[in-house]
Amino acid sequence: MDLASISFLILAAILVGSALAVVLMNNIVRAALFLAALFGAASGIYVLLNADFIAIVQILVYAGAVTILILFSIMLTQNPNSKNSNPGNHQWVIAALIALGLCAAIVFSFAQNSAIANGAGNAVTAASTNNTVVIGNLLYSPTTYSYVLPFEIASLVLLVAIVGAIVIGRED
Amino acid sequence: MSWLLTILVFLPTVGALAVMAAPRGLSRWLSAVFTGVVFLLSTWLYIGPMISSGGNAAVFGNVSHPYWVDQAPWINVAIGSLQLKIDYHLGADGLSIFMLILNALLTFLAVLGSGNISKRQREYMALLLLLETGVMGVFCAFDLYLFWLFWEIELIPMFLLIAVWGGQRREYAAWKFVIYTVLGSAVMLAGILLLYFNLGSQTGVYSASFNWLATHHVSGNLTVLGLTMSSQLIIFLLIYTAFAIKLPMFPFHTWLPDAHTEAPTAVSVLLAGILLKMGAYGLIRICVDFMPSGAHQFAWPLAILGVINMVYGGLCSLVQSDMKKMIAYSSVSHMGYVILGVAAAVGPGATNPAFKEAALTGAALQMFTHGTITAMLFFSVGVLYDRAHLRDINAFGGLQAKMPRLTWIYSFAVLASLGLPGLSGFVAEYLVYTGSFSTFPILVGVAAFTVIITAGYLLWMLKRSFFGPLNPKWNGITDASILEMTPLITLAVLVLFVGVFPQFMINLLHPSLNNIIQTISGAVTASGR
Amino acid sequence: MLLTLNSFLILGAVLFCIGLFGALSKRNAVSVLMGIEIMLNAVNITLVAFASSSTGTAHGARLTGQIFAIFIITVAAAEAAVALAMIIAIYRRRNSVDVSEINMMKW
Amino acid sequence: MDIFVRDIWVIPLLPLIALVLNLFLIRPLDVAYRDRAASHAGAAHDSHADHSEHSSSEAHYTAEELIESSYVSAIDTVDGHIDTPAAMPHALQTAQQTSGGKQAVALMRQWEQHPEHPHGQPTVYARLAGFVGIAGMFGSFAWAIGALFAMFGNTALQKGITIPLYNWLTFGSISYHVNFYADSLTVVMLVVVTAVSLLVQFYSQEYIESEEPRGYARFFAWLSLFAISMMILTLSANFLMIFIGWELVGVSSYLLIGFLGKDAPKIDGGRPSPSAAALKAFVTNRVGDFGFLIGIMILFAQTGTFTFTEIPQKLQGTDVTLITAAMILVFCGAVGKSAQFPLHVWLPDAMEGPTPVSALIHAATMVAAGVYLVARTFLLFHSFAGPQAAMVVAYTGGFTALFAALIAMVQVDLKRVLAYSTISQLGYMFVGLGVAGTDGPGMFHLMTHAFFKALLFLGSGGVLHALSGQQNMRKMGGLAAKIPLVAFPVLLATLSISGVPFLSGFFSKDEIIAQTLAHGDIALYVITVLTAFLTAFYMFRAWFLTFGGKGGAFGGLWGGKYRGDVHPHAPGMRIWLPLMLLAIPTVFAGYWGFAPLGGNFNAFITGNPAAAPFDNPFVDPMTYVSITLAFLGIGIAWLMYGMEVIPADALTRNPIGKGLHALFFNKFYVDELYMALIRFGIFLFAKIAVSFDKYVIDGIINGIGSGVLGIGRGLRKAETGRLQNYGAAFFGGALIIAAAFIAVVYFGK
Repeated sequence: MDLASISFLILAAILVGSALAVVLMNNIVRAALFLAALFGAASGIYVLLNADFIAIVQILVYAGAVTILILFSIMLTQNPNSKNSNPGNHQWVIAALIALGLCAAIVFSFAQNSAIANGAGNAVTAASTNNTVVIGNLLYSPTTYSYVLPFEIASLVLLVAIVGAIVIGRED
Repeated sequence: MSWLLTILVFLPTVGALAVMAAPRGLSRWLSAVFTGVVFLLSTWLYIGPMISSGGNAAVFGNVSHPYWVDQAPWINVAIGSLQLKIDYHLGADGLSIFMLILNALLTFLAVLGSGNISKRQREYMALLLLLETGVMGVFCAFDLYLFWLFWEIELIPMFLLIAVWGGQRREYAAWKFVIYTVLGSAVMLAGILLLYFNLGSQTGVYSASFNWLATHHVSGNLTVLGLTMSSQLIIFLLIYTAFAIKLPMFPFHTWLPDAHTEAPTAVSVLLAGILLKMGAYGLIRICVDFMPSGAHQFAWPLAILGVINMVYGGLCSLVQSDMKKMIAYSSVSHMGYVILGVAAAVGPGATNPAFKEAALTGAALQMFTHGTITAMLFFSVGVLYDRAHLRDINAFGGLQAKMPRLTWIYSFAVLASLGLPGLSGFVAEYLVYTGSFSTFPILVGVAAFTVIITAGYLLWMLKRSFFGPLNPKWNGITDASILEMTPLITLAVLVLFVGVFPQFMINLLHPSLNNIIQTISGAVTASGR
Repeated sequence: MLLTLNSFLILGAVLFCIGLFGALSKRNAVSVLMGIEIMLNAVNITLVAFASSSTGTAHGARLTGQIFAIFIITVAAAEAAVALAMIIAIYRRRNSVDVSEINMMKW
Repeated sequence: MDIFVRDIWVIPLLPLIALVLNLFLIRPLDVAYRDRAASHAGAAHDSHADHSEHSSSEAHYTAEELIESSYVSAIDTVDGHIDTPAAMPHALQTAQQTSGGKQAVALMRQWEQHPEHPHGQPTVYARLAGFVGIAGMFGSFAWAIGALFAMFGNTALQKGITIPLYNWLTFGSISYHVNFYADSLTVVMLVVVTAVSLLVQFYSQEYIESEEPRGYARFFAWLSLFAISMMILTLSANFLMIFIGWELVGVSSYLLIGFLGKDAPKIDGGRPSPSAAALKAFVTNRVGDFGFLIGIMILFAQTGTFTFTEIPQKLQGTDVTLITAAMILVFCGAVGKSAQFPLHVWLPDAMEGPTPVSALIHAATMVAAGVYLVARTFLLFHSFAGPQAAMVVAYTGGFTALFAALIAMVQVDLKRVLAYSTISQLGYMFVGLGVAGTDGPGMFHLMTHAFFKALLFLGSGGVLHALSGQQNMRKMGGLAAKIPLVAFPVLLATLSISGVPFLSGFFSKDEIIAQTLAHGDIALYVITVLTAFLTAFYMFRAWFLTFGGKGGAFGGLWGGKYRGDVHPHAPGMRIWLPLMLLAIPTVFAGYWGFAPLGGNFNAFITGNPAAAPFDNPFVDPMTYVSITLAFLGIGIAWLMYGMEVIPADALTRNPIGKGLHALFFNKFYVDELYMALIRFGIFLFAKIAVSFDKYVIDGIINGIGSGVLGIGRGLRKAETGRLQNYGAAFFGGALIIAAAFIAVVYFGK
């Protein structure tokens, strides 16, 4: 068992554990904090997958911005009287069954799929070059094959989202 | 390419827009002007060819070579082996011209006769005009998909006209009408697609144009639900379902009494005068002409259903106490003549094709006859209803004393409806009877029973409402006004004229119908039956 | 050897299902949102894993998955912003963020 | 002279012109003028008239009190039972069960006691309408006489020529022609029709003036319409045209019977309302037309033509049974129109029309159309159809003749006696057509009967006119002394119909009786002779009850005790002059068939100069049997009603006589039977049909509808509006699909 595998196992354990904590915690603030932990562990996974840029973005956007947003909204909407700030609803049993079933189905499919199951040879390969440069080219290059147009559209979406969020959240 | 048909179809739409745009007060006059212009233009459909040919009626042509054609390519998609070709193809031969003029006339008269509408008059008039577009389209579409399109377009204004301006149970009636009809058109679309792709794969030419369909018929068998039938019969049944509902044929008729009873007067007029004719027109133009051997195989059931229609409708009329409902059932009875005539035309026993043509002509004339006469009946009842707000036959009595003009014209319509010679009803009935007798002697014998029932219920109604001592309740009732009499008198003159000189009507129809008869006999000979 | 594609995919699937459970079973709107975030992350992991195991040789072929992940992160951020704004707006109206009570979406 | 035949279309054209003028020019003027005059007059009497009307309406009913629907149905109920006097109390009871019905019956009784007699005079324009109608009719009559004389001695014309008018329709080899055909049969019929029409129209001027002055112009228009229809029927060259004429006379008859359509049923007189009578007449006729139409269609399907002259050629070699069936069906039409058993029920009711109409349509012309139809298709009946066809004709006629005569014996309504006598005499004509070798005897009786029966009806009209509408013979008596100008011609006609020698009725009726014997049909002979006896009896019973009676001159023959309460007023010249004119053919028309004086009606009607004339009745010993019976009938009537030496109830005192009297008086309960048939037959079917519609078809439709709605209502519960439920459903669905996929892909192998 090499270091990479061990770190994968640890990260995976943190991920699954904090995800379960997020959905099972009775206190929503704690849940949100576990969510931050989850985001951090995910970025570790990206590092393992040689996706440095994604890892950084993950920390910036998720662990930084989204977690803060969520915490703020919890703060703004928290009902001080309730003991259980993160209750489940009536259909949690069904939801659990669906989630378990889906999980089983997906895992079963992976296990059965020969292309993936026998894909030990196609293991995650070590990066030879710096991914970030290539991503930069792929995203922004105006001349070669690139995602510049979707990128611009995504920025527009962000703009709309910002405006929308302001409009919706504004106090009348 | 003359554009006349296009103008006829879409001028009412323009009119509808104009009515909506114009001030409220103008809507009646504007719609009268538009429908009037359409009517005048539509007469050119008849007069034009007559002038250009010097009075030779053969000029109107038949389904393969109609006199009037407007054609433009519209949709032409080929996805792999799937070819979809829909042309904007309008055409009018004698049979179409006949119905187009009738439609233009009746819509015009319906607009004139809608003076009593005060609720949302502008929208009402616009919908009447839209209805005219739809129906015009049905009668001159020469592409099967286009036909189906117009068939659906007509439905929307009709639904709204019943549902908004109708009587007490208007919503029930409107929904019943729509659901029946939509069910029919869904099945018809299935039939159209089946026909189009089957014929396409058999001939290699994918076309839904009437010219093509009239000269190339589907052959072979199809298996549906484990039942193997000739494909013509299946397609015939699918498409005919829509027409049977519209006609309406027993047992698909129950929407009619409700729709008629609830609809406002002018809409009842159009419903009876035009919409039912769409079913009859479709039966003759599409079912018989494109699926001749399918129709031939279905001739016996068709004839039996026609006779059931006649007798059953008559019996139901006999015990109705609502005047409009009674007339509605009489429509069922009268449309039975159309079915019987068509059945005789496609039926077995090709002794003398002249008999078959007589029967088919009778059926076509019955369309005209019923359209005009029932329109008169509905207009008259409308006059009465506007004054009394009642339609119960037994609620009146002795109205003759107070309403001589209405009594006059109503009696005229009643006599025409029961087939008095000298009026157009007689011509149609007589042709159907004499033409179909050699094909279905026993059935026609049973059907002739209708002449007694018809006289019974119509005259009994007259007797109860108009004759006898005056029911003192109606001492203050006033007679029909000149404006109300205008449509009635126009129709009366027409009915009388056709009754005495039917030949000009026959000349108009002859080229189309003769062609159909030849198609049938060709198909029957080919199938060796 | 644990670093096969399969392990990452199974990890993604498990995370996705946990997130799904959260999204479906929580009353608090913020909690539902958090579940959705977990699901998005799970998908991202899957995409990046696919990208890393890709053997394609064309220009950028091995990084397409990462690009997708970037876009998802972008949109998720936007989504979080809007969703939280909506949660706050709803809270102002009804003084509650219980999704079970929000049932206007019928007829 | 030939022009009168070749252009015979002038005959219907002239009344047509009159009709159009009257209907579209003169009557509108009349109405407009009348309204103006009324408004002028109204200004003066307004307050008075208004007041009286108001008070009367308030006294007996208020509009609100009448439950509108039961109002008409009450009248309808009474109408439905009215010609079955036995059922009347029940009908009244039924009608009175509802409050509206009670009001209606009360109202009807009130109308009956104070019949609404319109006052006032016809306007100038109305009178003009009368003149126009009469002028048109006179032209036709003159033309018909011209045609008659053109035919005398011209065998070619007698055999018939076709006068093509225009082509109605043509399809390939078959045509529907509108053609006229004129032969001797046509011309005889036309002369009868135009002559009677002319006189009746002349007569109507005075009659309608008092009966319904407001409808004066309308009445003349309808009379013209009837004349045209009858002429079309007579002149028709084919079954199409004859059917057209057939239906048109039917509708004219409908319009004319219903002319006094605003009248209520007369409950105590046992008389239906005119509108009910008109309805009954039309529908009963339609029953006959139903058979007629099918008969026509059989012939048409066999031959492809409607033309009378072509059908025989094309029928060669056709199955005789089929032709027999066709001809019997055609005869059904004649049964309906000529009021033969079992379709005779409409004719007595048709007497609710104005009396001139009864004279013209329901005695002389239209009811003879059936006879004319059989005569026209005589060749088909006798040479192509099997002998059964002619048998059916003869026996229907014979049975009807006796049947109607029995009913006529006991009726008390003057017009009804005449109506049943008409039915009976028409029966004779059918016997003549059924047994004789030519259509001569039947047509001969048709002609003579037309004259004397028209005279009788017009005479009864004179009586009604004099008595202000009283029709019950028990309220008459001794009128001969009061209105001799009416009585004298009526006496001649009564003698004629009774078969008194040397009058026209004797010659024609005796010829038919002789033919039955010559045919070797003893049963028919007995029937016809017996009917002759009964005819003489009931006609003179009617005569004595009306004009004679105890205390009159000649043993009660002329004048006597008057039993009525209305003072009889003498009619004017316009009423008695037509009677006098009709008396001429009543007496002399018979000599056309009297061989010793050179009359050979048979040769003329068949167009065959060699045809044997009718036998001289006076050399045949059997003739004296019928003459004796006729005088016996007259004698018994004289003794019973003239001298009253035998009490009138002599025969009805014993139970058998009483029962028979009730049977005859109620017309063998045929009306009741039909009423029951309609009520429990047709209407039952109709109600079943409607229920089928309502419960089965609509039940299925509405069932489907509510089923779909119910499913929708159930499914709507799934739409909670909660996002998480939707999410659960979505992913649950995904799970199901995934599971299915796995099951198929991995475990399905």
